[in-house]
Amino acid sequence: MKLRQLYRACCALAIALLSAAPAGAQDAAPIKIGIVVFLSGQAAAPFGVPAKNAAELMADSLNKGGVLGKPYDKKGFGGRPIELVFVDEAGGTTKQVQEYRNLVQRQEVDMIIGYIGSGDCLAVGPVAEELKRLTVFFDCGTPRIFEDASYKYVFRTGPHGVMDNVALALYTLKRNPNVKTIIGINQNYAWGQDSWNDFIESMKALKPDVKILDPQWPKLGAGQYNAEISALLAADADVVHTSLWGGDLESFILQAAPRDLFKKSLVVLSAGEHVVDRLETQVPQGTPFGARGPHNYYAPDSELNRWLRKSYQERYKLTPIQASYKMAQAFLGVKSAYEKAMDKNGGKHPDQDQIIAAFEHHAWEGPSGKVEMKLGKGHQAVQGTAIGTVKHEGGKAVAADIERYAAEKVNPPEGVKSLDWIKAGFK
Amino acid sequence: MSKRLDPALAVFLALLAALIAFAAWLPAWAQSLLSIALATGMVVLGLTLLMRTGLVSFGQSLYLCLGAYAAGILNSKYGVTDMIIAVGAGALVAGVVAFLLGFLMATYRHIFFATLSLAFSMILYGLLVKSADLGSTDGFNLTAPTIMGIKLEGALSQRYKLILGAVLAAIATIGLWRYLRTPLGRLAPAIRDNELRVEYMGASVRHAVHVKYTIAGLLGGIGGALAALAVGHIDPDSMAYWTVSGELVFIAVLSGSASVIAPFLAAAVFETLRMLAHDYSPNTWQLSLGAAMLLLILFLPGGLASVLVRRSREPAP
Amino acid sequence: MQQFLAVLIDAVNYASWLFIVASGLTLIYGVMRILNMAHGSLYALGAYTAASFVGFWSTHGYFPAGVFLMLIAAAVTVGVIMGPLIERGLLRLLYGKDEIVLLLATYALFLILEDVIKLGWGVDAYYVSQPYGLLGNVTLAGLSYPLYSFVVVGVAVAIGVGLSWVLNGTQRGKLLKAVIHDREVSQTLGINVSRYYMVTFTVGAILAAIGGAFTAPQISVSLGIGVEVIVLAFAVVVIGGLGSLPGAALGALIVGLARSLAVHYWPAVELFCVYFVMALVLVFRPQGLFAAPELRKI
Amino acid sequence: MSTASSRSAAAVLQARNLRKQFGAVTAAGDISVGIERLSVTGLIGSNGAGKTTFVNMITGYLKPDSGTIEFDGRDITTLTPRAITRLGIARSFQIPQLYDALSVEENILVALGTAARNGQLGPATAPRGQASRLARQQEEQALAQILSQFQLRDYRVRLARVLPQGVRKALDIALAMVARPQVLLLDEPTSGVSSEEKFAIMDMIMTALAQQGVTTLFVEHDMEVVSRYAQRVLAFYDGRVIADGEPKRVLQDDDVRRYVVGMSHAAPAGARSHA
Repeated sequence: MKLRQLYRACCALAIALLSAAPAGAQDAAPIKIGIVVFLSGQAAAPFGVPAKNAAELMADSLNKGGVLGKPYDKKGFGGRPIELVFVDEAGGTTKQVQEYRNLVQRQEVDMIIGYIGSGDCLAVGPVAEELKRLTVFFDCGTPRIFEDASYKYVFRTGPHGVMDNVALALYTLKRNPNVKTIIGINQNYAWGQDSWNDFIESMKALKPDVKILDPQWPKLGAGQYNAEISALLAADADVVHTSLWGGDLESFILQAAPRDLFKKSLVVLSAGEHVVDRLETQVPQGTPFGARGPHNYYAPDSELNRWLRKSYQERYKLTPIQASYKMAQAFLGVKSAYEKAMDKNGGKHPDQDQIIAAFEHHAWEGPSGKVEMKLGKGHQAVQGTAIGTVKHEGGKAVAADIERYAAEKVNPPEGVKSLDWIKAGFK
Repeated sequence: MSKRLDPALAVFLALLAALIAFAAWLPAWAQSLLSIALATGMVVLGLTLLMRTGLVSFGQSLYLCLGAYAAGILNSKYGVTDMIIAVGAGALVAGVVAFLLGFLMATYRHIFFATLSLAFSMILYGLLVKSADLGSTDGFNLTAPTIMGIKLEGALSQRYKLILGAVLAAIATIGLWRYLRTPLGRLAPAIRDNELRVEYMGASVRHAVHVKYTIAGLLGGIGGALAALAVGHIDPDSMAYWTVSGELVFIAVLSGSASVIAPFLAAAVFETLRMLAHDYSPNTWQLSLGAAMLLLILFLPGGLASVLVRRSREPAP
Repeated sequence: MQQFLAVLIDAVNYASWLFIVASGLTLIYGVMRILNMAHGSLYALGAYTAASFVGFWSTHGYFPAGVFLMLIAAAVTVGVIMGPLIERGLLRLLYGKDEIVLLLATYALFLILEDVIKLGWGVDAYYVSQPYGLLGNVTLAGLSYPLYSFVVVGVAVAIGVGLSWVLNGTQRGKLLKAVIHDREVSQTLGINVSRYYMVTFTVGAILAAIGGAFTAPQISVSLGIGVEVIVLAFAVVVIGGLGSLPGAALGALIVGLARSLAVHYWPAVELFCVYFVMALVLVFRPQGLFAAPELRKI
Repeated sequence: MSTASSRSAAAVLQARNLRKQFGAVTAAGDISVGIERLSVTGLIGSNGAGKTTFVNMITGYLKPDSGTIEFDGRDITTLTPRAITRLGIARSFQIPQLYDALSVEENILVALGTAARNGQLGPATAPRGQASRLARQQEEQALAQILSQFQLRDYRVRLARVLPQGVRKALDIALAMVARPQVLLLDEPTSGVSSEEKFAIMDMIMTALAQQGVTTLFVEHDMEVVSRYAQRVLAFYDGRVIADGEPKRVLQDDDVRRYVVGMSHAAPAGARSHA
C-alpha cells in the first residue's frame, strides 16, 4: 500500500520535473533573465527586495520602450522584450550552485543578473564558466572574484567593496585629522572582517601613528549590542568604524544613540546609506556614511536618476536605495552592451559571445553616473564614490559635506591586488 | 544472517550501476543534483547508523565540514587535485577526529549527545569564520579536479563526480550492510533498545557506540569531500552551521534507519523537494518545504526505510 | 574595577533577556518533552505583533506609558492564538512519537512561520523605539545605560518568581508536577493531562512572545530575528539542565557572563564562547547543572 | 545464623562482609556467603529484605560500600557488569530486559554474536576464509538449540515487545544462558507468571541449566517453588542472611517463619501478590 503511494508520488514528481523545462528561446523571442537576490532572511529587506523591485521596474519600463531617454529608449534589449525569473539567494552556496544550474539548464535563462553575498559570487563564478552562460554580479563586494581568478562569462557591474572603506578612511581623516585611536564593530563574517581590514590598512597607510584598538565582533544577526556598546564606550576611541548593515545596523544605532556613543566617538558607517534612508533622524546628526558607490544621496542630478527616483517612488512608495541603483545600473550595462554588439553585428541580434565582447571594457551611464569596466580584464566595473555626513533637515535625514572621490583614487589599478595596493600607500 | 543480498539493496546497486553506465545521457542539472544527493546521502548514512543505535547527532555537519575542508585545502592550497585522494583525505581527517571525540561522545545519550555534538560543530564553525586564509564565511573555490592523472573539464568533470559518488555509495551501502550483520553491528538496535542488557551480555556499549560514531564520522567525511567536489566551493555557512546539521537530521528521519539505501533516496527526494520549492514559490519556499516536511512526518513516520523494509520483515514460516 | 562592574551589568542585562526566552523553552520541555524549535518563530511573532500594537498605540496618541501594556498585550495575544493552534493542530497528532520527530515537526513549523511572518508583515523592518526612549538613561560605572534594559531585568525576575510560585505554591502547579513526573499515572488519577499540555504550551508560547515583544523596542524588527534565539535559548536550557527553571536562570547567567567577559576582554571569541561554555558544562556535568542522573529499576 | 557453609573451600562464588546502605535503609548488612559449584540456591525474603541488592552487587550493578566478592578465587568486587559477565556470571531480571524492537530470534542472535566475540562459545579454530561459514553454521545450531530449550520456537519471528509475560521471562533467561555462564543468577524467574505456569517454566529452566552444568541462584517468593527446586536456601531479612541451609530446615526455622514466610499460610496466592 505504502509502496504504491511512494510510486505515485515519484511519478508525480517526475512529471512535474519534466514539464518544468520550457522550450528553448528563439531569436526574436523574449530574453529570459534569471534574477537571484535575497527574498528571505535578514538580507531581504535592505538589499534583496529593493533590488528585486528595481529589476521589475527596469524590465517593465524597458519593455514598454521609450520610457527612458536616449540611449536607453529602445524596447527591451535591442527590441527583444525581457522576461524575469526570480530565485531566492538565501540558503547557502551549495543550494545556490544547484539553483544556478537549474536556472541555466532547466529554466534555460539567457543570462543571470544577481548575487548579493560574496560567497555566492565566488561559488557561482566557476559554474558560470562551466555552463558558459553570461552572468552579471550586481552587488557582491569581495575583490577576490577577479583578483583571484579570471572569467570569460562573468561580469560585475558594481565596483568591489574596497573603495567603500578607502574612501571612508580618507573622509574620516578629513573630518578629524588628529584621530589617534580607532576601534570597530563589525559582524563576524567575511564582509565584516574585510571591511575592517580595508579600513584600518587604509588608515595605517594614511596616518601611520594611529592606534588600532581591539575591535568588537558580534555575530551576524545578533540584534543585541548592549555589551558591545559598553565596551565601545569604555574604550573611548576617537573613531568607531562599522560595516554593519540592515537590521543589525538599525538595532545598533537604536541602542547606541541613546547611550551617547555617537557623541563620545565619531561613528563612521561604511554602508549606512540604506539605513539612513529608513531610520532618518534616528541616525544622529554628524555621522559620516557611505553608500557603496555614488548612489541615492550621492547620485548626480541627472535625468536618469530623477526618472528612477520618481518611478520607483510611485510604484513602491519608497526611495530606491543602493541595491536598487545597482540593479538598475546592471540592467542598463547589459542593455547597452547588447545594443552595442547588435550595432556591430549589422543590426542583427548578437549571440552571447558578441555580447561578451561588447561588454568587456564597456562604459555606460547609470542613474549614479558613469560606470567603466576597467578591472578584471574588462569584467570588473569601477566607479567613483562619495561620502557625506548625516544632517537633520525638516524631520528628514540628508547628506551634507559630501566629498567625491574619483574612481582611480579609490580603486587599485588593473593587475594589483587591493590589499597590496592599500599597504603600498595606494600605489 | 543469510549471505544473500537484501533485494532492495540489490535493486539499489543495479540503479547505481545504471547511473554509472548512463551518466553521460543525464541532463547536467540532474547529474549535479544526484551528485549532491549522493554526497548528502553518505553523511546521512552515518547519521542513520547512529539513529539505529538510538543516538541523534545535531552536529554531524562537523564531519561533513571537516571532510569538505580537508579535500578543499588539499585541492586548492596544495594542488593535490585527484578526486580519490580528496575523498581519502576527507575520510581520514573526519575519521580521526570522530575517533578522538568518540572517547567522549560514547558516554553521552539522548539530547545530551545531540547537544554536545551541536556544540562541537559550532566551535568548528567559529574557528572557520575566524580563518581569514580560508576565506572566512566566503570560503574558497576548488580547482578543477583530476582522477588518476586525467584532467577533467566541464561536463566530463561533472560526470566523473557523479560516477565517483555512485561507486562510493555502492561500496558504503554494501560495507555497512555487511557490518550490520556482524556481531558488533547487530548491537546497534540492541543498544538503542536496552543498554543494560547489552552490558549484561558482556558487550561494551561504550566501545560499540565509539565504533559506530567513528564510522559515522568517516562517512560524514567522505560525504563532505564529495560535496566539496560536486559544488566546487566550500564555506562554513553551508557546511558547518547548525541549520546544515538540522537538515541532515531531517533527511535522516525522512530516510528512517532500517535500511542502508534509504538515506540516498531520502537525500534525492529532499534535494528535489527543495528544488521544486525554489522553482515554484521563490518567495515562500520555506513555507512549501516546511509543509512538505510536516506531511512526510505525519504520513510516513518510519521514513522511506519503512516502505522498503516492511516486506522483508514478514515472517518466513 | 569599573570595567568589571560594566561586565556584570551587561551580563545581567543579557542574561535577563536569555532567561525570558529560555524559560518558555524549558517549561515546554519539562512538561511535554518537546524541544520546541518554533520557539524562535513565536519570539519573532511577539516582536512583530508588539511593533504593530505599539505603532497603533502611538499613532493614536494615547498616554505614552501605555506602550508597555501594549508589549504585554501583544505577547499574550500571540501566545493565546498560536499556543492552542500549534498544540491542538499539530503536536497532539504526534504525541508518543520519538522526541526527535517532534523536534523536527517544530522545525518544519519554524520554516513555515518564517514565511507566514513575511506574508503578514512584509519584508521591511519595523521600528518601535518609543518604550526605549521613554525612560531615558542612567549612568553606572561611568557608562551610560538605558533604563529600559532594567525593565527587561524586572520582567525576567517577575517571570522567574511567578513561574516558581505557580509550580511550587499552587494546587494546579503541584498537579502539573505530577503530570511531569508520570503522565499515565496522572491520567489514571483523573488529571486532565491533555488540558495541562495545552495550557503549558500556551504559557510557553506567551513567554517566547514576551521575549520578542520586550526586545522589539531595542531592535529593528525584521526577518530572521528568530533564528539566533533558538540556538541561544537551547544552549541556556541545556547548560542549566533540561526542564529545570532554576537551571535556566543559572544557565542564562552563565552564558550572559561568558558573553559579557568575551565582549569586554576578548571580543574575537564572542562567536563561539556560548558553545564553548556549553561543551565545557556538558563535559563535566553531562546532564546539565540542575538535573540528576537516575538509576533504573531492574 | 549458620556459618558452616559460608566459608566453603569449594565455593565458586564467595561474598565476604558485604555492606550496602541506601540512606537510612540497610540493603546489605555484613553478608558473607559461599556458593558451591553446580549447586542450586534459592534466595527468599520479603520485599526490601536485600535479595535483589545481593544479586545486583554480585553482578556489578551496585558496588558494595565495603566487603569483597570473589569468583573462582578472583576478586570481582569492583568490576563492571560487563567484565563480570565475561568472566562467566550471567543474570536474568525481575523485569525482563529484552530488545523490545527486535524479534525473539534477533534477540538471541545479538547475544550469540556477542558471546562469540568474547570467545565464550569456544575458540574459533578454522582459518579466516572458512571461519565465517563455520561460525554461521555454529550460530544456526546454537540458535536452534536455545529456541528449543526455552520453548521459544513458536515465537521466533515475533517482536519481543508483544510477547506474553511467561515467554518474556523465558527469553530473558535464554539471553543470559547464551554465553554459557558458570554461574547464573535469576531474579524472580516466575514473577508475573500465573501459578499454574510456574512449575512448567521452572522445569524448563532447570532442565536447560542441568544440561549445561551451571551454578544457579534464584530469587523466589513462592515457597513451593523454592522447596521443589533449591538444594539450599538463603533467607534474607533486613539486609542480613538469617537462615542458610537445606530448604526443609530453613523453611521450618522460627525466624524465617516469622519474618519471611509469615505469609506462607496464604501461599501460593500470597506469593502471586508479589508479582
